[in-house]
Amino acid sequence: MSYYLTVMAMYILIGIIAAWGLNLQFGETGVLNFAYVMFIAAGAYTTAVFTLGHPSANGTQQYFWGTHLPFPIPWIASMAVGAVLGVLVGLVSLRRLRGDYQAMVMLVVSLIATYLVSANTGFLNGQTGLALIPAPFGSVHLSELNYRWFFVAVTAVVALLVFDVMRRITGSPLGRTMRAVRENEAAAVALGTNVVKIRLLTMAVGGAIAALAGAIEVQFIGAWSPAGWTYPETFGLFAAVLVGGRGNLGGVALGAFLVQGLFLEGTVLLPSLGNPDLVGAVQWITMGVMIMLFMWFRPRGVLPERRRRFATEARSRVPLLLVRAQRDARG
Amino acid sequence: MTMTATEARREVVTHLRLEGVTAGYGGPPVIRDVCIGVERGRIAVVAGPNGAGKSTLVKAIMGQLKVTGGSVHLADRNITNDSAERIARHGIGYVPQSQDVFEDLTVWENLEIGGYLLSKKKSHARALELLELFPPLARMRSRAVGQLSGGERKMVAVGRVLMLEPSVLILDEPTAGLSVPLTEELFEVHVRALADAGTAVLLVEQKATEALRVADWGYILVSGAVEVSQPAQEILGRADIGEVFLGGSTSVVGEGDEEE
Amino acid sequence: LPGASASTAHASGSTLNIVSFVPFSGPDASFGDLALSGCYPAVYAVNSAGGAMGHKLACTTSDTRGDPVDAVPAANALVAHSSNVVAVFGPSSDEALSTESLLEKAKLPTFLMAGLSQYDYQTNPYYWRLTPADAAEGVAMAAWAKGHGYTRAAAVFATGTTSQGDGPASINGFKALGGKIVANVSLTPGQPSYNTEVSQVVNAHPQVIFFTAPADTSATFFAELHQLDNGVIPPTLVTEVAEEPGWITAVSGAIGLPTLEKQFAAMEAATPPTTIPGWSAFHKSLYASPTKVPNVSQYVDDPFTLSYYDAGILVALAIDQTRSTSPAVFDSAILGLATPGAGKVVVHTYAAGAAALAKGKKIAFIGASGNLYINKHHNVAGAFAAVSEGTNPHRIALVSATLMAKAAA
Amino acid sequence: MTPVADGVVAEVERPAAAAAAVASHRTEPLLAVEEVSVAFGGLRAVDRLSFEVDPGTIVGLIGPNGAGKSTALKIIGGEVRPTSGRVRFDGTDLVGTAPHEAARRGLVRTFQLGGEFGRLTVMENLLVAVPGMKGQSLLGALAGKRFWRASQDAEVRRARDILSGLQLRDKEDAYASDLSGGQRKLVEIARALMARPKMLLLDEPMAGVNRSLARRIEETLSSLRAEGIALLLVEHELGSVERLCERVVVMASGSKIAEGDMSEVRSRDDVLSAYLGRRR
Amino acid sequence: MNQVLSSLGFGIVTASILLPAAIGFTLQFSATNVLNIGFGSQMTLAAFIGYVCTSHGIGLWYALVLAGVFGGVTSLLLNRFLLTPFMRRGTTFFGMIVITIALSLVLEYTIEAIWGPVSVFYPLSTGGIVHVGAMSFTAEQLVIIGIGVALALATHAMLRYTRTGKAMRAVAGNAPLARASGVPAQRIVDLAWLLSGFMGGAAGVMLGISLASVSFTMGDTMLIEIIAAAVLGGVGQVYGAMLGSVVIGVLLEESAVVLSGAYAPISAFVVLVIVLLIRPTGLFAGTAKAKGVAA
Ligand SMILES: Nc1ncnc2c1ncn2[C@@H]1O[C@H](COP(=O)(O)OP(=O)(O)OP(=O)(O)O)[C@@H](O)[C@H]1O
Ligand SMILES: Nc1ncnc2c1ncn2[C@@H]1O[C@H](COP(=O)(O)OP(=O)(O)OP(=O)(O)O)[C@@H](O)[C@H]1O
Ligand SMILES: [Mg+2]
Ligand SMILES: [Mg+2]
Repeated sequence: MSYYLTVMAMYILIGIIAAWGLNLQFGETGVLNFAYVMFIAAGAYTTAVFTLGHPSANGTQQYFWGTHLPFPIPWIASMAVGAVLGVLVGLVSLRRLRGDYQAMVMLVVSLIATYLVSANTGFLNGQTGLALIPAPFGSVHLSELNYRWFFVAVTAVVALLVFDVMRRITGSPLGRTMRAVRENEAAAVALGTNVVKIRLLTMAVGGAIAALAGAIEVQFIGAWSPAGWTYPETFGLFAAVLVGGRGNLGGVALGAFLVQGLFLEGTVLLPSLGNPDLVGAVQWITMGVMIMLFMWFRPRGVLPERRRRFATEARSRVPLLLVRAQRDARG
Repeated sequence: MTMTATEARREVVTHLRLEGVTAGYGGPPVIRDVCIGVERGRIAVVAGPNGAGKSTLVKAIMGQLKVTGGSVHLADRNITNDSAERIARHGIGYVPQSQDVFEDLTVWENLEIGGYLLSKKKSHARALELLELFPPLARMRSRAVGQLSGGERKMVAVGRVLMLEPSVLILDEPTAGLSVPLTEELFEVHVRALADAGTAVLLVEQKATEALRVADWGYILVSGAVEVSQPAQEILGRADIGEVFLGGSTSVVGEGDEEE
Repeated sequence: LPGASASTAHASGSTLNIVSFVPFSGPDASFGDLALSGCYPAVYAVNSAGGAMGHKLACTTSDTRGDPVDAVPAANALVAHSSNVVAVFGPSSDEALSTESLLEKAKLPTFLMAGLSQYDYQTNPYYWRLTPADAAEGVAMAAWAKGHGYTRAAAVFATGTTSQGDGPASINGFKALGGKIVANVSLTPGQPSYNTEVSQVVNAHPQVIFFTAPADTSATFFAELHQLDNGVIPPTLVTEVAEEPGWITAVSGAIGLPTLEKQFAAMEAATPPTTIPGWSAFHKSLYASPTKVPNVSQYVDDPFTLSYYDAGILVALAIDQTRSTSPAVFDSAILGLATPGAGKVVVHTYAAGAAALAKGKKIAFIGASGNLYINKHHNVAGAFAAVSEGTNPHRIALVSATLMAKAAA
Repeated sequence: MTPVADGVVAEVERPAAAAAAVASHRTEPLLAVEEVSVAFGGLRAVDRLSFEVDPGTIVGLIGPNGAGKSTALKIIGGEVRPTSGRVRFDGTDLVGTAPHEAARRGLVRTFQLGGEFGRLTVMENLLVAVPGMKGQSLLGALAGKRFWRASQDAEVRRARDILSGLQLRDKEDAYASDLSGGQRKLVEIARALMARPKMLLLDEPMAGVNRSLARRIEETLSSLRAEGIALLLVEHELGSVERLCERVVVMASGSKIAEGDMSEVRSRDDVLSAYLGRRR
Repeated sequence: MNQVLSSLGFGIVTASILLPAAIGFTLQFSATNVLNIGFGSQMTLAAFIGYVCTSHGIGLWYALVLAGVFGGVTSLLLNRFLLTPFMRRGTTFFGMIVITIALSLVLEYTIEAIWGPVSVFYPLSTGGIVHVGAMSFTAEQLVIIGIGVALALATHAMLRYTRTGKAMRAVAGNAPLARASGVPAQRIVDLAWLLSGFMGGAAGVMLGISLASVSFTMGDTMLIEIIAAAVLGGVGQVYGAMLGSVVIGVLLEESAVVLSGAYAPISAFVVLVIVLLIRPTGLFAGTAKAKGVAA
């Protein structure tokens, strides 16, 4: 059971990290990145080739290039790739297109990426995907289970760091400008906001965070294939952001917990109903119905975006825990 | 027209009548206990500071907001909280303050939607009539309204509502953005003519002086309540009100003497 | 009853589960039915004979959804709840590699559905593969074509995990045997049409086609081949995909049953005729079992179904023989139970096997698939048959072992 | 046009512009609109329009509906790219620069319709307008509250003053989308004031605003002028225009038909007939 | 060259299927502002209903009509009992997308629960191939082309000769104002869903015929192509969707000729992206503003 708990914890943490990245793009800046899962995949593949070693060392698997570097270099490389990819995709799709077109073009871009990877076996081992990806922290000597909990703990720390970065961005004047871009692009421009730059910035930061989520995930699972990042997976994350509460970090985390954790993984625990053959189908149906119910009772999310009030007297209200987390992060 | 006589008649024949209407947006009510009315063939003006609740009031009449207290009557029919569509079918035409046009549709199509309740043939004929009434619109009949200038949009909005020849016409700041001559023309030609033809007109205006000049009755709404309810001419004469609500002098420079 | 005194972690009479760990949703959702259609009759056969060592067996499922991201937590859940599990049916090629390290930890007899070549020489004592590898099948195709004197072949494979095994094997095998691949075409499933691919094949004038693709893709492809080649379809060899439910219906819907019967042959693990006693017993259980997969009749001659039925019975017999429900103990008995030998009583049903064991006899179980010939890598030999539908329902083994060896060289 | 090319153009043109300035005994104008045209489809919305605005002055831009006033403001503000002509502001040519560049240089435009950030509060609407505030860059944001808090607090106080003046203080925490029509126009003005511009382009700031408040806005605009800020005011309320503007430019059908002070312009026949354009 | 022409035939068939699907998708979107990600699943469901009909001995083309009607009615009911209530609660544009995603999950897996994960098939005739130059068509393909064109023409007639099309755009653009003008908004929205369901249902069966198989993920796979066609033409532009369908349909087939088959879908979509970069609002750019994207 404990094994399973570690998996649940990991998936939820990874889901939360990914959802925060998406929230920055979609919740704050209003960029409809329907290719989001592509960035997760980019991070996963990057970490994979940065840990698998030279392709010749993995006889049956084909990939274009590979090396083996220690933690945390692969994760950092993934983030860099995610950020660069974000800027590239942003340059193509965000500069001239209007919101709903951006969304659909992104959807198509995501599909193109899946096709490209699947069709080129020599690139990233095609449809089969990459497997036997080494886990990080090779030097840590722990029992199997403790190692897994250690991995969970590291991921939790990373999640806290991401939270801190997100909180700083969304709570700052920059975050306000992002929301202004979301609300009224023309007005933001008239006030001197470089909208293109703000969007690209969001694409880069969000892309890096998505890639980080992918990097962590791939090392935890040890495998990655195109079946794991088809475009509907993006919808799952959008559902998490909207069910939890777009523009509210806590809400988004809760949404990721609900959608990624409870609805998606929790239904794995559903008792076998009459015909076990139906379990798979019933899980998905349950998830659909749950999303609808949540949206019905909380149309703006379980924890909607907060109205930002400005205290007459300035006072810091950062909880102690986070202050410590920040200090740790810096130290 | 003496005040008492008018009020006495109002009880009986007032075409559109609000009795103690209270409404808002979910929080505390924005308008409270509002009683106003307008007869056929008359023009009533509602003025007041920004945020007083004028638009809220007309939205409540039009079934776009829930009326939580009081009632709205059209002739002898209670139309409180009727659906917007039914209210339109009862013959109330409405130009909202914002989002007053269909931006994706052309000028002509806006008129056609305005005449949705008419037969196709009648609608066509009426649209042609309106294009004659507003010559600038005729030149842009096949342009999308989203591309028009602020004033041109307003013309379309007013043109659209006139398609049906409604028995009650509610205009929420129809002159915002209109040039001075057009404002005058709207008040003195179109609105007056409609009233003379038997329409009851409820006019919400910031250009209160100009509006009151053509109106029969005036209401001044402050913080969601009717503060003043008097014949238009009397309000124009009141120095105190002029100062506070109508923007000081009642003779604003440069308006009347442009005409010739 | 046998095993009443055995020391085991399981309370006497508690239910033992066989988990089908394969996709039940997603594009490969049909794998789930393959595993279950073997599990249900096996469990029924065991339970109606009193259960394995008195324990009832049951079939449970764990949905991998066909991708690693979902399979890993499912594998973890399986490991976590493994106390009542005695065998795993699966994983498939979709998730085998990514869940390998986890499943190894479970130390449960695991009956692979994956045809991946990675498992051809595997040494994990708990891993078993009772259906031949993909590559073997590819080789068999080449050998069959060669045996029929064909020299020009077109290889048409859908992109996907299995075709990464079958495709190269058939192509290399055919070349090794002196044949020529005149067209090598891959199909991306889910396209509205494949007319370019079809044209390539038509223009290359092959004598024979090596083919694998899911049912719906195949239907589209052959409908268009039929159309563009003026109703002519060259002799076509299909992998075991043809045995998956609906494949035959799909293609016969597209080109007509007569053409299908005349021109197509499906490769499959060579199984003896359905008249063998093991198969009859399976067949009876399949229909007698109160739980069934939908459209169960599609599975009566599916090699996966048959091998999973056999696996279920073998596990139960191993429990009986070792008088232990602990996999660490009974797993090692499976190989012996599946291999006939001197002094062993050959049985074809669970009931007969249990009774013989109770009498203290040594037994060998020959079930629905006939003799499996499991080798030391827990793989089966992989003699193949090319099977045709229609008028000739009996199976004709056409691939000789010598030819196969030559092609594999 | 790239910034580099811009520089080159500016270098070449400067002597001529300087000469012109000397000739007219004036300092160089802050804004110079030179022969600007734009067409939408076949319609020439702005046709070879030229005028200048000096620092610390208020110029009115008037004309009948559809004359091209808003379009002219959009061209100057960078939202619409003219098909020909130049817009020089504070010594540089704005045409061809990125659309936000004008505002960066201190030329801020208000909207005739729909300029609010709906689901931002009124206060946030105002704060967005503050140029170059600390914490608006990624690094600044990551540096944390301590880095930008003080400067924001100062701006919040300034915003509150502005809101009080416009009778919007109690709406500070309301979403802009929940305001009345007139209140939205007030937010528009308040935002422009927050931007500390060198020059403001105001598109009918008084439309829909209560008269007594409009008079207060007039006073505010005069005091801006006193601070040296230039204003270009599009307004149909001719009373306000007359009280505020040194000079008015009259447009009709996309081109300038008159320029001068209000009383001068008002007496001209062509202006009158243009205004009665409905009878054209 | 021959290959190009022969592929054109298949392109026309694909386009004829995309035609009603993209029209239905766009029509509904332009009238309701709901980006219906569940459209593909609704198509699939109707295709399965078509299968149920044929397996009960109903002729293929009657089955197509029945499936269309079924699609229309379910779409209408879904609107009445699911989507409209959500809209009334003030669910945002994106909220509605999520609802349709959830709906798509429910529909797709209900199909799987009922019919299993396997494909089903319509009875098709296997004879008779008609040659038109280098192109060849089966009888079914010819009928499909006919139906596609007929549905497009019918849509054209509806938009051209009734006020419904305008009313739909009016309701989508500004529903309160449309109501205040006396437009029966609810009925217009219902009609849009009904028509889109019908078109989607018919297209689902047509797709099943053309693919010679019906699987439970079929419609979802097609959805991207439908969206591509709709986007290419200009979102919400029915005539644009018609043009987009033809372009995407032909492109999918022809790019397979020029490049390898594996890259066919990619190249079609790359062309879409390029077209949009040149014409950012699609081929039939309307004046439509971004639809509630920030809302
Ligand atoms: N959607 C809304 N939600 C909440 N409050 C609102 C909403 N719309 C308006 N209000 C508030 O209700 C009050 C009355 O608004 P209303 O629009 O009726 O004013 P008004 O008299 O029409 O003003 P104006 O002359 O500026 O148009 C204002 O304080 C406004 O902020
Ligand atoms: N994006 C556009 N596309 C097409 N035509 C446009 C566009 N914007 C403006 N126009 C047209 O250009 C002309 C000038 O418009 P503009 O908005 O500049 O007028 P204006 O002088 O501001 O009028 P108003 O006083 O009514 O606001 C109008 O006829 C208008 O219809
Ligand atoms: Mg108002
Ligand atoms: Mg204007």
